[in-house]
Amino acid sequence: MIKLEFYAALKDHFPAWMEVDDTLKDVRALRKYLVDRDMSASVLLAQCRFAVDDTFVDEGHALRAGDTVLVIPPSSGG
Amino acid sequence: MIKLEFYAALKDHFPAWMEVDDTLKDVRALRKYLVDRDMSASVLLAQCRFAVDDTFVDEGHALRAGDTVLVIPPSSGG
Amino acid sequence: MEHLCTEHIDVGSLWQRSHHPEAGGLVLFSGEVRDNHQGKAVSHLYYEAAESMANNMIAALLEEATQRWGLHVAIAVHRLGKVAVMETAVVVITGAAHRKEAYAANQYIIDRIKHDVPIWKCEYFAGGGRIWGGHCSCKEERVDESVIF
Amino acid sequence: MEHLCTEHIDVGSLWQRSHHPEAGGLVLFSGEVRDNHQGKAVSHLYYEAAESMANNMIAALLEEATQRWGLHVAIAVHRLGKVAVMETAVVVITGAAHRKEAYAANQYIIDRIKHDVPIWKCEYFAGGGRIWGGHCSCKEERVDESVIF
Repeated sequence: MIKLEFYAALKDHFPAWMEVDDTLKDVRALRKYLVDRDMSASVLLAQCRFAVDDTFVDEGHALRAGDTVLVIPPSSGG
Repeated sequence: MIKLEFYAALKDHFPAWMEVDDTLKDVRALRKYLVDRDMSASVLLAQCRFAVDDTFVDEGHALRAGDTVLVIPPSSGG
Repeated sequence: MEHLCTEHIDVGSLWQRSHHPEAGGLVLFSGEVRDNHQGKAVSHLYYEAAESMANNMIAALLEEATQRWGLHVAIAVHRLGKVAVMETAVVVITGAAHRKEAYAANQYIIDRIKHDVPIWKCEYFAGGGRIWGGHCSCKEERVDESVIF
Repeated sequence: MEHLCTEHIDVGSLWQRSHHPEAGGLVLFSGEVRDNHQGKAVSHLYYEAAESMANNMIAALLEEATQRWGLHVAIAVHRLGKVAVMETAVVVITGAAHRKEAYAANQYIIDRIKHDVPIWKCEYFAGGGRIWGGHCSCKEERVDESVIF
């Protein structure tokens, strides 16, 4: 399984965390999976970055069983 | 008479204040008078600005009896 | 976590430890909660973060700025949870031999915290309703929906 | 005089009154005495001013910056007399709706105080000797002996 953590406005669409099976091979596939799951979040998901091991990863980053993936909306600290 | 006030490094050359007679018609004449009085201050005097009534004045500013003129070396506050 | 805090940020005590005999210029930035957002009355803000990632990124950012600008002082703390109007949401303190470096580093750090570090604000309005995110005042760096896909 | 002070500058108490419900960005600059000048150990500094002129110029400068950048907070205080290493010689606090204006105004005010306001520092060296003036760190604005005559 892969654990997903959602933040900020994403929590209006997804739970704070959930698990997905590890047939999603990379970040691109995960992003598509999430858009398919909640189309109303598609604009927000298009703006999100993803992080594994607390480090931003790109679309081609391969996902592995046991990963925790953070789904990161645009920052708005300060 | 015209009262002159000196600050900072100028006080190594002139007293904190002194009076001069009012035949000095403008700032240019005053600057020349001071250089003639202490040639060793000429480089510093060349960098100085003058103020009358707490306001900077230019070389052609006419001096009058009763004026207090501040002789202002380059600022170095902060 | 050193750079995140859920209580009131004690700016005075951070300032007390922000002095260094070689630092001639100290700059402190405090981001404080305004009572309005584009004319709408704000009741309070709520901040959340991807905490360990945000804390590590701020630490790395301070280290990067320290190297780049030769800082003697580099401190940043961001508040999480509910923050009232006029309270400090984030504070950045930088100190360098001369002021130019202290200002530049300070602005760099807060810009990166606002744009890159995974921290989010939610604005709660006095008349009800809330909005996540909102735009940073430096609009030229705003995320554009068109650029990612 | 409001903008000049011969005692320790109480930065904490100035900070306490530097908040405003419409000011989202507060910037504080503190110019502090370094323990060296171009490698020579500094014992302390001594500041003097053409006092009424300097106080009036700082007041005018704060008013000008307030208009230009829409500041909600604009404070500046310069210390006079003997100032020890790590003590604050000058403090400038600016607050605006957004940080960009607060930073810009703050830098403008301290640049003008350092370059235009009739305040002078005398550096006293640990090994004896003293020097009036000294150069500001922003060398491009340094007074050039050749330009006046």
